[in-house]
Amino acid sequence: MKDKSPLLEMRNISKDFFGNSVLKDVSFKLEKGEILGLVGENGAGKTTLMKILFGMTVIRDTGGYSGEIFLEGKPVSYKTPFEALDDGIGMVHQEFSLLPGFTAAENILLNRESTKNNFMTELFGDRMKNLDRKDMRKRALKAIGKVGVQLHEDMLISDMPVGHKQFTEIARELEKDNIKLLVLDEPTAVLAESEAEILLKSMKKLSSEGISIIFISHRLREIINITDKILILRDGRIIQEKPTSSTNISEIAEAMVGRELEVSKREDVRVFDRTFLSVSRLWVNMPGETVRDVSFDVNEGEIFGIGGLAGQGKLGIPNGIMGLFPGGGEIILDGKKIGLNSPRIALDSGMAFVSEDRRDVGLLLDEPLDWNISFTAMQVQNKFLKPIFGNLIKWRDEKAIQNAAKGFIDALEIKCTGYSQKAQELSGGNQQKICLAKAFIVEPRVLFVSEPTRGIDVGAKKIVLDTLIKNNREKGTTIIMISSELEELRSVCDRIAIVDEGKIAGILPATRPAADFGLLMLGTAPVSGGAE
Amino acid sequence: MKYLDRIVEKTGWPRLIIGLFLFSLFIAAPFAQVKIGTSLSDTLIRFGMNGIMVLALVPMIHSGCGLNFGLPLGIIAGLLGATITIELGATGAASLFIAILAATPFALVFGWGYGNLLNRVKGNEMMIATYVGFSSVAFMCMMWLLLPYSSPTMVWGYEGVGLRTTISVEGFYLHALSNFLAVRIGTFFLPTGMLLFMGFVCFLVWAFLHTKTGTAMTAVGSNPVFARASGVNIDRMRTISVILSTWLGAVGIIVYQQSFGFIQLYMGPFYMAFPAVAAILIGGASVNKASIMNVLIGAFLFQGILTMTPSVMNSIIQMDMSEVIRIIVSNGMILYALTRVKKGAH
Amino acid sequence: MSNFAITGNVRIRRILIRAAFILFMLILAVFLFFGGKAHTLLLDNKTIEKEGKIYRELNVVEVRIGSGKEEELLKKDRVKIDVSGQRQVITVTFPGDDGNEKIIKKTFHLKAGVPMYLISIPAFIAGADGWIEPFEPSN
Amino acid sequence: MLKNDKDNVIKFLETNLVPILFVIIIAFALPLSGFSVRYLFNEIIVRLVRNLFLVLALLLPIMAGMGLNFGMVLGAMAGEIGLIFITDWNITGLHGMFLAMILSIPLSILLGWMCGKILNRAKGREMVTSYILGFFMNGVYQLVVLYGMGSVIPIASDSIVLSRGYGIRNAVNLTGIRQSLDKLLPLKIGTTLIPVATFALIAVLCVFIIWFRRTKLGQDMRAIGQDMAVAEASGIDVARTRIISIIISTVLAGFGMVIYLQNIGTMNTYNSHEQVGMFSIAALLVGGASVNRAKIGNAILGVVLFHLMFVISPMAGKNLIGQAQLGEYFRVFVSYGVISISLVLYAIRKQRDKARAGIALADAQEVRD
Repeated sequence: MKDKSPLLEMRNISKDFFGNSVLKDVSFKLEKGEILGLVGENGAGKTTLMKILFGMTVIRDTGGYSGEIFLEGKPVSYKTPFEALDDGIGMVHQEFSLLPGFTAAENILLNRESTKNNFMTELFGDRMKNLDRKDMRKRALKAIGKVGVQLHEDMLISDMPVGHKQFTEIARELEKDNIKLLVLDEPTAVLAESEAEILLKSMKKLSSEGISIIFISHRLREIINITDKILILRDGRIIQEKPTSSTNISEIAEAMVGRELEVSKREDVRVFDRTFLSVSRLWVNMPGETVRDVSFDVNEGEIFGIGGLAGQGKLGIPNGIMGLFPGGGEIILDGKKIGLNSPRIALDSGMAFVSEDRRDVGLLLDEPLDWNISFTAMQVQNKFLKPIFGNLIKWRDEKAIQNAAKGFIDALEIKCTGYSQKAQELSGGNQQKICLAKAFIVEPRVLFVSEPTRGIDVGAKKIVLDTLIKNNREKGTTIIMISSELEELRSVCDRIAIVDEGKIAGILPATRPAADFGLLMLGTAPVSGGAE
Repeated sequence: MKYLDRIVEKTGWPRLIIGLFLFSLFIAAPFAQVKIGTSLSDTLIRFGMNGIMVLALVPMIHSGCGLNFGLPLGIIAGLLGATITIELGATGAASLFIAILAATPFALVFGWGYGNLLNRVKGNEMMIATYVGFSSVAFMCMMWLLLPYSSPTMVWGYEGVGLRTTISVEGFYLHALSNFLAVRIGTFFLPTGMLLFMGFVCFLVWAFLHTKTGTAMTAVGSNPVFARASGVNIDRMRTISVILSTWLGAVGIIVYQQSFGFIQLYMGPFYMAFPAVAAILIGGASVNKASIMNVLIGAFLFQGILTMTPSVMNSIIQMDMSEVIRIIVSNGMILYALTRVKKGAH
Repeated sequence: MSNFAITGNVRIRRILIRAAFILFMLILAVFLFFGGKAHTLLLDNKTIEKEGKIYRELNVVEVRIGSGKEEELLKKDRVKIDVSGQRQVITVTFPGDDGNEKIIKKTFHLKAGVPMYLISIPAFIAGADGWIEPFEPSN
Repeated sequence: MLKNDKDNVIKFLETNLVPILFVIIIAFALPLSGFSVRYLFNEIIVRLVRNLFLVLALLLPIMAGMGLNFGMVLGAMAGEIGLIFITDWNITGLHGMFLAMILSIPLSILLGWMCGKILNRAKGREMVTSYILGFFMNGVYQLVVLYGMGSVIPIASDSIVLSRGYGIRNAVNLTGIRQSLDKLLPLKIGTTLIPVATFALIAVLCVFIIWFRRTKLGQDMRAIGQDMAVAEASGIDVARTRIISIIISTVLAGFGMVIYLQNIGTMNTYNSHEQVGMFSIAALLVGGASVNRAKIGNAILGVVLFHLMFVISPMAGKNLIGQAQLGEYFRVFVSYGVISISLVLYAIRKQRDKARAGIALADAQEVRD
């Protein structure tokens, strides 16, 4: 082993998904025993970078990457994650990958169990070996010892508190005796403060034993406390690479979210006088986007933005209000209390929702466009129906549906072969326009738009945003827009609320500098002089 | 070649093979001294007999409940309607409609309960439907023995209690539909009335699918999350579809009986769901998508094979393999549908 | 996975062991086939003529095949016995010329392809060659 | 802790609902049937000998999360084909029985492999798929046995071939091997004959199952049964392991079928396997097993309870209403009903577990309010 070469070096890594560039020329080095903090907004390229390192199949399926990776000076390029694991690179994902009915020891040694030979192995192969429970226990205890926590090796995962599950995952990686590099993706997100402390301590211990760590987190305080070096990614580029000792939280925050060019800085600050929608103490059980305690007011005619990092709960807010996920709290629209947990009630009260999940929630992929556009209006408002026999039978009015669809296809420049094309055959941008049409056709008083530009090309993006603004200005629709893209929010919205850990971290006018929002997102520093 | 590939992909190999097989049977028929006229009218008669039971699968597929292996439940409702009609002493062609009318309340109640059950077991509908069908048939076996029927045409002669296994509908509604406007040319017989009635019921279902409720039902099957987000009560739609399906099953068996001539009780309805399911799949339906066209094509193809194979095969190779072919074709088709990887599903 | 890498030596050993196992199963099957093959033996106590010689029937004779039941055959008796396996032992007990009981015990082999054999007891006692012959039921 | 106790009782009732129901039915019907204890004991022994091996063959796929293996009828068919051959060749006794088992092995492996392949294409719908597969293969079986045997596949024996010259008769007499295993080591207790050898073979299977759970392969199956995605991510070849579990189950079902039929002594060529599939699954469920959890104890208890019901219900029906027919229908109804109830309970439980996380969150929120 050459001591001179760093443990890991990634050189000029670039990656694009079908022409959409997500990583551009990323290079960095990681020394033995070093802890690297990897920070960046969602979509900055952190995940893609790690996927490339691990040789996830999705990378190869989408055309591979360019650039080189060196592990201890040797060039490597993994075809599957298992090859990376064989080389001593381990990763702990944000979602637990544990078997609830197995003990900690069984999980730690999953598919690496200690075995003993018996006569059947000669006949039916190695998988007929007996498990060596004693040795497994020993090895598990050793791995748990490395993490430096109290963890009972015979405890079932299903009986464990969430922190212990996290430790089990880490112990599983450490059990591999050749482990050199550990990637931890948001490991503290699910931990209580005391548990996070323990984890950070054990990370220090590991690094002192010569194991390098890549630590992905949005908790900047933790990053500052523990890392040796911080790498900030934004839009697929390295924005800043500095030793931790020479930077600070606000610098990082600015680097993460700031743009050199303020794309379209809003000049006009609109003033509103009437509270239209009032949300208080909302909680929503949306897996991965849990909302814990959210209160905010939206004015009539306003475009209200909700931002925040992924998994913090911003998506849970519209989904909860619209009744798609169970929740509780109080919603008052135009002075009237609106019941939760029923999409019908929400729709009847004049609210509409363009979901972030186009394929599952937003569209009938197997059905034609005119159905997609008209369905909600037909079911909720009895539009596009012809009564037969008095009002006994409500017959679908195909003509009206088709005409309405044609109107929207023209107005929103939807590229398709006609209203009878199936929704799944359209591109992402055009699908999004169908979703908007579906919402506009019910003429909502309040429109929730969730991640309206996710996964669509630049041209479609502009049309979508312009359409929203136009609708707001001309029809006076109150719009609540939820987006991961801060710049997008700042260019469209009047005020922006930032959600962190299921709560509103703060609400600021869109004209405030980007760094202020960045700090709110990271949940670290309170904004000084926050004026509302 | 590319064009051919597309056709194959669109129709699917099994369907293509079955279609070609039937086609070759019709080609081979004259050489095997099988009269085309008789074969064709047999096919049409069986098509009309079974068509509505195939149609009964459509609502549940539309609402995403999958293939209704629980069809025997609807058939039982029909059997109750039929036996009650005879018990009441209604005779003649009108008794057919009385039977349908009498079956309706049972179909509604059974369908409602069955629908509610299926709503509680989303994702496992098909397996549970199969066994609900089986258990209800077995349960009714006991009931046919116990229920206080007394009409001498139906009750076992020597004991005076319990219904016979097969009951003739002669004098009641035998051929009530089939003979209506029937056309006879030599050996060819066209059961016009039955086909018209089947067309009428198909029209009703088609019309229903064009109403607000029908549209909502289709959306529930296509994407339940979407439908829910659009304010549709998914469970209610599913229940309605199950009720409709059960009712159509009841009507289907009564129409079947008027042509077949007998009411088959006890284990009679046991395996009746499978041919219907196979037929609709052969017609081009999938586990979550079906149209009236699928019903018509499928019922014709499947019944065509059932009528043609024994006669043609018998005279060509002197082996009656029709039963085996029926089993392999129908279950092979269901198997094929179940193992098709659904695109865009998660 | 790496911990299951099989080295060349082990691989060859396993192939051999598996081949041996399959061979063993085949041999076992063959053994079971021949060992379990059922034959019908007809024990016949009638006067017959073979190659010009006449073998007279006995008044009474006891015959036992293997460890089966002892069959007592009177004059002109024919008894049907089902046996399995190719190797069989026949034990015949009969009154000798001197009045004493005589026992003759003999091992014989049956062919797998022949379902039925006719055993002529008089010929057997006389030690004639053709005492056992394949038998074709005439119906 | 009072609430906890109550919860436990409810949980116990819930997981054991089916066996409890059965005990109640039997307790009700037993005196009505008027059978003597000795007779019933005798019957139970016979039923255990006949069915237990078959029921145990279902355990492995359940462990691997593939649900109730309705595809076990494939193994039963393989066993039957083995028996047809040994009957034709006139191989008798234990020799014949074991030869039939050996003959069934390659066939079972082939069918099991095919079944596993198909089930891997229908993940999440394994049960209904394997069920239909059973029907489908029944057609193929008929094609082979009813048309192929005697015409393409040489069958010499007139006693098992239909008079038309090809095809196997509806009933095949297995006198040659009848109870050859059961009578190998007979043990008489009172008037009851206990077939020690058969029980020994069943015990060997039980030991094998217990031992198998402790092997690497068994551990992998358990892992897959809990979470396929996690198992896959840890490098376990999920598809292959699932196929292996089905193959083992099919081979065991083949053996079980041979044991079952050597006890009965005649083979119902075209119906035996279908019945065996349903009765085995029903018996296992009656023993308190569910779609995702089954133990050896469930199998034993299930066979006892299910067949006890089976034996007594016609008689009870006759004595109660004067119609034996009613009792016969009753037991058919119960067989299907049990499977229905178990499937429904399992589906409901699964959905409730899913909802539980949400309830916990709601609780946490409401308390704070």
